[in-house]
Amino acid sequence: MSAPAAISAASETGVVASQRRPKARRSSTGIVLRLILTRLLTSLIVLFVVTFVIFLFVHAAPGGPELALAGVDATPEQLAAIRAAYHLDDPLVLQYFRFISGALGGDLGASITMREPVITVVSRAATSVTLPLIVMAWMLSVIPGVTLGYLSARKRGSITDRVILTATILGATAPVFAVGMFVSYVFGIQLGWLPFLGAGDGGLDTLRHLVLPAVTIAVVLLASATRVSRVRFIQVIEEDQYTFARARGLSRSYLWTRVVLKNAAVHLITWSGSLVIGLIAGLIIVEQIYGLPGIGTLLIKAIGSRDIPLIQGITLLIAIGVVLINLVVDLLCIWVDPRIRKGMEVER
Amino acid sequence: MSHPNPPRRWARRALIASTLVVGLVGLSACATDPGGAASDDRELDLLIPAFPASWDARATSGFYLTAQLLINEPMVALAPDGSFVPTLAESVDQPDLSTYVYTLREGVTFTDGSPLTVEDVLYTFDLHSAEGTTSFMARYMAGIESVEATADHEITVKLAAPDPEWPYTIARMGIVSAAYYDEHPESVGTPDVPQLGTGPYTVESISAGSKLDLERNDDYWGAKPEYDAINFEAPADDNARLLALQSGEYDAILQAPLSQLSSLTSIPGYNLTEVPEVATYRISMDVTKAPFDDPAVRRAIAHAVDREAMLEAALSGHGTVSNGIVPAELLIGLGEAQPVEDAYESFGDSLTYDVDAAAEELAASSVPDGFAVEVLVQQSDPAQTLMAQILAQSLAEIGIDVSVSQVDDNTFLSRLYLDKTGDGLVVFSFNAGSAEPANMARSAFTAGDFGNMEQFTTPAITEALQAYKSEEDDAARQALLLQIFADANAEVPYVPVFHPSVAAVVADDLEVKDFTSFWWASRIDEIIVPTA
Amino acid sequence: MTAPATVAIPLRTEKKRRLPPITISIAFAVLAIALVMVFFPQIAPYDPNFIDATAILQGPSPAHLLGTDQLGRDVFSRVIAGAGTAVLAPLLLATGTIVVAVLLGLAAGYARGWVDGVLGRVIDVLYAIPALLVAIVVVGVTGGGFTMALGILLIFGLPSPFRLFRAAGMERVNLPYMEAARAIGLSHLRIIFTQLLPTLRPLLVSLLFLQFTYGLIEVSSLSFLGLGVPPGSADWGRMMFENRATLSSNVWATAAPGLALVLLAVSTNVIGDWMYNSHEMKEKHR
Amino acid sequence: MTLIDDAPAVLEVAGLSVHAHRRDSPISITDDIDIRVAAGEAVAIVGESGSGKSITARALMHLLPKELTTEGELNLHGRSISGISEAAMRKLRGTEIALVMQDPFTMLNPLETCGAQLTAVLRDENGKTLSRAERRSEAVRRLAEVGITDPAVAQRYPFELSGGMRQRVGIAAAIAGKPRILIADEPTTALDVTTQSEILELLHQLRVTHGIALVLITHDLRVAFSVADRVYVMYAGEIVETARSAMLDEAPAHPYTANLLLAEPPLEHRVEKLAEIPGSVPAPGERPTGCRFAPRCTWATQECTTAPVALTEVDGDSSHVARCVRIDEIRASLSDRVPVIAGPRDESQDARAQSPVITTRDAARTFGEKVAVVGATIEVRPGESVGIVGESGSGKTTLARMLVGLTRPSSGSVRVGGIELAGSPSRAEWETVRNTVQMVFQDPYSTLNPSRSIGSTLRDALRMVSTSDLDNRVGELLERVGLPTHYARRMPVQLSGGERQRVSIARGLAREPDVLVCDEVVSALDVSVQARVLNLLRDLQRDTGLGFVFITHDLAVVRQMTDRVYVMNRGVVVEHGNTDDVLDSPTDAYTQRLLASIPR
Repeated sequence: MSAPAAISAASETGVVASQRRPKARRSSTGIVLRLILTRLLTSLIVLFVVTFVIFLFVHAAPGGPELALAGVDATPEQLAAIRAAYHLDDPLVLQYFRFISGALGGDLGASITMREPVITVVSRAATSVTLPLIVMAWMLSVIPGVTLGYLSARKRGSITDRVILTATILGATAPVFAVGMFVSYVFGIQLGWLPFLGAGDGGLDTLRHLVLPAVTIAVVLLASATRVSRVRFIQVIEEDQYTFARARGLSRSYLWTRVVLKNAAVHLITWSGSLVIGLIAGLIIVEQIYGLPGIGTLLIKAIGSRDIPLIQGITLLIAIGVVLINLVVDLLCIWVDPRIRKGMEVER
Repeated sequence: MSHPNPPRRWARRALIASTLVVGLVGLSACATDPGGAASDDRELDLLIPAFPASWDARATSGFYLTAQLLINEPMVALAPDGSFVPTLAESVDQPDLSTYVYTLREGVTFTDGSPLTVEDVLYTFDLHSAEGTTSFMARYMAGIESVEATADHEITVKLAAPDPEWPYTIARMGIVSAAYYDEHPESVGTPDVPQLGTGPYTVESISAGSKLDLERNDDYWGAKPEYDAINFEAPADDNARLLALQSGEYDAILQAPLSQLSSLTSIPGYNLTEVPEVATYRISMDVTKAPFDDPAVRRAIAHAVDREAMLEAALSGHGTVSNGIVPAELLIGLGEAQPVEDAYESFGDSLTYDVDAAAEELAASSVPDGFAVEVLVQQSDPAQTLMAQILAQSLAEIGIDVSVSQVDDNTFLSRLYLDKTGDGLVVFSFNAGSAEPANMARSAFTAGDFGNMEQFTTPAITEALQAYKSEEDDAARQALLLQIFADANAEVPYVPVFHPSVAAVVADDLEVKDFTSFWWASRIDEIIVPTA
Repeated sequence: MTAPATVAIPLRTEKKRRLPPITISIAFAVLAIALVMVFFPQIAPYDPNFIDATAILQGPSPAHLLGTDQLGRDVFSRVIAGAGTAVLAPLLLATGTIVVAVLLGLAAGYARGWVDGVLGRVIDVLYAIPALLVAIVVVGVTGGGFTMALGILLIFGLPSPFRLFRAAGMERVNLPYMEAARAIGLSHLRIIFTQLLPTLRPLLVSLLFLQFTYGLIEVSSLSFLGLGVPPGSADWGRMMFENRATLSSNVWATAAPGLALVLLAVSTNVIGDWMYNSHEMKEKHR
Repeated sequence: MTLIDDAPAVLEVAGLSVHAHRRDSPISITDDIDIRVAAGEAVAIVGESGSGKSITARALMHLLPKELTTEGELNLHGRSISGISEAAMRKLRGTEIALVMQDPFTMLNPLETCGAQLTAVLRDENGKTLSRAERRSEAVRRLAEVGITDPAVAQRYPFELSGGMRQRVGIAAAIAGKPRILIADEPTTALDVTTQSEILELLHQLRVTHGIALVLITHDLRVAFSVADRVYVMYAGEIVETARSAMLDEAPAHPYTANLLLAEPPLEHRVEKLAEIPGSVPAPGERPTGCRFAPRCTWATQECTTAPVALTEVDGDSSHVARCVRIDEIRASLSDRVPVIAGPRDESQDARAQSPVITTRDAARTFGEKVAVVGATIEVRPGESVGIVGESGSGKTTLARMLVGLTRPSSGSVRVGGIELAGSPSRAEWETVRNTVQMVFQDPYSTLNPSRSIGSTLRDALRMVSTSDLDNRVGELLERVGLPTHYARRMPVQLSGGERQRVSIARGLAREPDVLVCDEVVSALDVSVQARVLNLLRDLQRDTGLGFVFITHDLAVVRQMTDRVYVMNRGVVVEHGNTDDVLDSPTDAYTQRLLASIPR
């Protein structure tokens, strides 16, 4: 073993904390604010790029919303009139400017085919299906996943651990559509335990309809949650601080909550954030398999009918969702880890 | 046949079709059900192939009308047996071939209590025919010269020329409330602003694009509707619809996917009703595009199409192989059977599956060494894809290299209909919007029409189509149509493959009356009724 | 600060996430079978694309081990043929992603400065958008084919391997052996290729397997949505998509490709995981 | 055992063995360890890497990983604790027996304040947790006990504190439960010399004020002697010698102990040659059957290798035991521990006269807002050995890196071989710089590319001079640093730390530079290995006239290796001059403090 990393790093650059110029010491609120501002600024650029790229692709694609609106019986004159009515023949830059200036004012326009504001359509799909589905899947995976990770980490090397490990590799690798078909076939069709189609009639019935889709997503997430938490738990257990805490006679609950869980938290929070983001594509597939009228299905429909405002709106809202999740993750990490508050780089 | 989205938009005119109902092939499943009479709280839960993006009157056509027309009644309705029944109009008068006078029924109210007036009817006409309208029906309304209120309760429609299809158009036009549309500009038909009509049913709720629940309109002017409520649902695809029926929560599946009929009928407690559909799957060749501008190439391809195999693979045999692009029965309905049968038999000569003959024709063509071609098919209709793959295998034998591209409907329409950027070979399904025999023919041979994928027409054909419009004698009409098909057949611009069936699978305690290809244009509560 | 003591036997446990050896053996066996299918597709009893209208949707039988699909094609032969795209497309994707990620990542990690800044921001943008989402939207809208799908997955799959290699580059750039190479006077390019890359070899190999797994899942997910590969292709995802309507007639037409897919994905993941861990273990015990 | 025998033992270990289980067959890591600690006594367990001292420390606390099993009798305060349950042991940890670990940077939970960690184990008389106010005042009081008078520290997070402060907080946390024994596992190894002496003083104070017995685990005999009453010397998993500190220092009875003492470079005077111990410590499972030190022992004979050797009393003194069969025969020669003392340094006058190879003028370097080197002016002449000495953070490494062009000065001038590095040297000028000065790095484990063989690493360097006859030249280079030529085919993992460091020196020599900059080249090596590397460097200087810049924190190394020395503190050169002058009569306060801190 070489000299401890911290020391060699310090001697490498020949710097110790005491040599910082006093005036350079920033307040932690300042650092947090700066972090959030930078993050939001980058996010704005991200949103700008995303919407523009999608915008270009949709416009370059064959067909247009006018075909979906008027169908094959439409005359060329009729189609031209519709295009004009929706300003589809304006220069692209102008169209994009119109979209972005509307979006900045909170107005995403109206869906061409559905004749409703994009916000209304999307929020209906989100609140009735997609968000409950995400929350349900998240709860079905993260909580049991971390518990399994705990069991596995505590009994590492044991039979239990190996069984859990092997099972999680299977779960974390199986494509979501394969899992979806399996789950719906076995528990929906063959066993008939739960509904496997549509979103039901709202309320409890909808929740019942969301169980199998949520389980499908959770199978994948649970496996991943177990693996990630197990690895991180073991890392912390192998750290000196764990041994030192043990050597002081601290109780098992203290060791797990204040040492292991707390030190794993930043990692787990970051991970579960990226998990939700990675879940978006899986959501589309699951909504398709279970015939759920959520955002994914809406997006597929919008693509089919070239409903430009709706496609733009959905991708923008998804991107905003991603940005918000990242922001929440950052804030949670700042809250948990004082080192980030003080502007230090911390491995997540 | 099944293509959920977009539904039969390329629908055309009609005539009656009781002759068309070849028979109820309904599996006479165990008749143990005592079949209690319909009680008051009977609900009907239906699975239909697709939903429109919005229930605005302009955005609904084809299957969607099955629900739309229960809410917004037309002035004259098409009864399941094919006859026309005055509904919002008390009577219809036709002073000449191109003039119709409708007298509105008095005392009819919308479900919000407001009375139906001529203003509402005029508004509805305007909705569909105003310049730049997004209405699917715009083309059918294009022949209107004027629409006027000629009395308090009288509307007079003048057409520029006689149109045999007009009654069908009127039967598909549900009357909307002008005041309601004014009050909610551009948002009628959405979940928050559901449709308002005078019909036997009214909207209870629309949920997020895949469910529509209707409840009985207790103030309906006519006979008390059969069901307490009718609920429509449109699962994402054929597979989902099959699964849904298996769940047992539904009473019927309409326009059932044919490749799954065996699975559907194996579900206990359901019966199948299957009738021929007025629709045709055909392989069309764009005669303006090389190498399909060479008749020898077209003949070669015609001989290379294994139509039996296609019917078997694509629809599990639920249909009939046909030599014409219009079902023979439709023409027979106009008069004698014999001339039609003879003509159709002669059409078959160029359509025999004979790979050697195909190879010979190709060898003598402008491309004796074969060529490569891309075939576009619609993702929404798996049958087209299956047919295209069989076509590819057959054509490979004579040296034509076919690649199949599956595209969404929007791309399909835009590339083949608007931009004409296809390679010229298309597997294509084409449906009649009404039982008018000339409906499909006119579309197939009119330049610029979506139905004319081949871009094929001749002056003689155009002339014959024109003559048909003012011809009132059915036998003469039959002769005109047969002449058109014979002219076309000689040039082989297309290969008619088969006419599919149309099927409904319905629960034991219900029965299906007068099920036809056009079930969606009539009141569904009159087609599916409780077992007596 | 004098010599800290080394403990010959590590106090830390090494059973980090060791999988049972049997699992790893099975994984290698599955991979071997898949490779045999790729390189010797002639072992299939039938032409996987031969349409036989007389044998539509048959169940398993001695003639057709896994039955036939709705065009009468032999499912077993199609599963074998499907190994081709199932192995090659993700392999192409994984290799492409890694090559680009290595080049950009090392450039950013080694050079730092504005190169790092620009690349970092671009990668941040890519990271904010799930790859599969973009592929679904863009391929769905434009009707673009397999190549476009692979291209999008490659570009949007860059962020995590890029960050990995950037971190690896940054971590190593100030290590004494890298500095020694600079002090000796080796050129930057030479340092990257002779000093930096060889140390990444174990990482590259294991990452190839892991990226392969992700690629396989992504590509087949697109196929399952009917995007990417042309209709009728003997592609596992596509077969599941096309045959699930006939689940009640021949369940194997859907289940067999699904099973093959899951087996291959799990196997490559297990192998990649195993390689990554044994590499990590070596690092610790150097 | 004399005086201490009378005091009751707080800790008694008998026959403690630790085994690892690999592929069924157990491998012993430590064997038959007997340790006795009386109340209030301080004992030290001393050994090099691989001796098993840390394993022993953890075995005492029942803190070994599951893969390692223990045997033997452990008595805490007369009560057997061998094989007791984890729950029972937990009650004893912290209250009876406590542990302080080596690395203050990883020992504390980074996410909890120091105060919270200090008071985590505290309970009131009813076993209830303390109130917030109680915890706060307790924390402040406990911090004061370990010499931290600033109450604000309780609210700080560990990363906001210096290493020494963290170690104090760690000690405070360890003794919060008022244990009777404190095991300190290399508590000062990661710290600077000045801080080290403060921590050692603190441990001594705690013994006095709290009556805590101390078990100090260390590799450094000097540290052990300065703190402990008695010392256990461990080698290859067993105790080879035990004696009172003074006795061990004056009259070691085991060849290993004697060699260890001789290998340590003396601070006070220069020696001709440091004593080397050939070979390396055998790994567990590869230990010889007889005396484990025999293969490396110059006194070993046939009888040493036949059977395991038992501990025997030395000179009938029950407090002094050693594990050597030839004690009586070799005792005399062991005590003969004074090697040749060098005479007055033969100052090479001609070197003084020559113009310097390296010159810096007010060379400064900042990293962002941090100032590493405020401004250093040094000179290195041909064939001269110059030391740059300082603690961590003194800027010595940054200065060294500036000398070889790895770091550019922010301001000031650095001239190497006549080339100004502060400007932008051309390609050819860089070649000149690199032919003039080369560098050897600190960490033997990362100094060689793990994925490339020794041969290819050296070829890379040699190729920069000429591409001909590379293989032979690699062989020559290896021979120059005392390694066999077949090492060219080996990978770095197959080499020991000392061997790697020698390859690293060979690489530095490849371009035949005038000056070799050695950055802490021996600080990570065990004493016996360190001696060999230092001897090699001295030979190189003598034989080839190679100049050196020695970057080190170790004044003893400076004494042995350098002609002149620069002392750096906080980025500034505070004192410079002839090595003997500076070390014998330092003028700067910092240099004086540095010298005073060294345990003797």
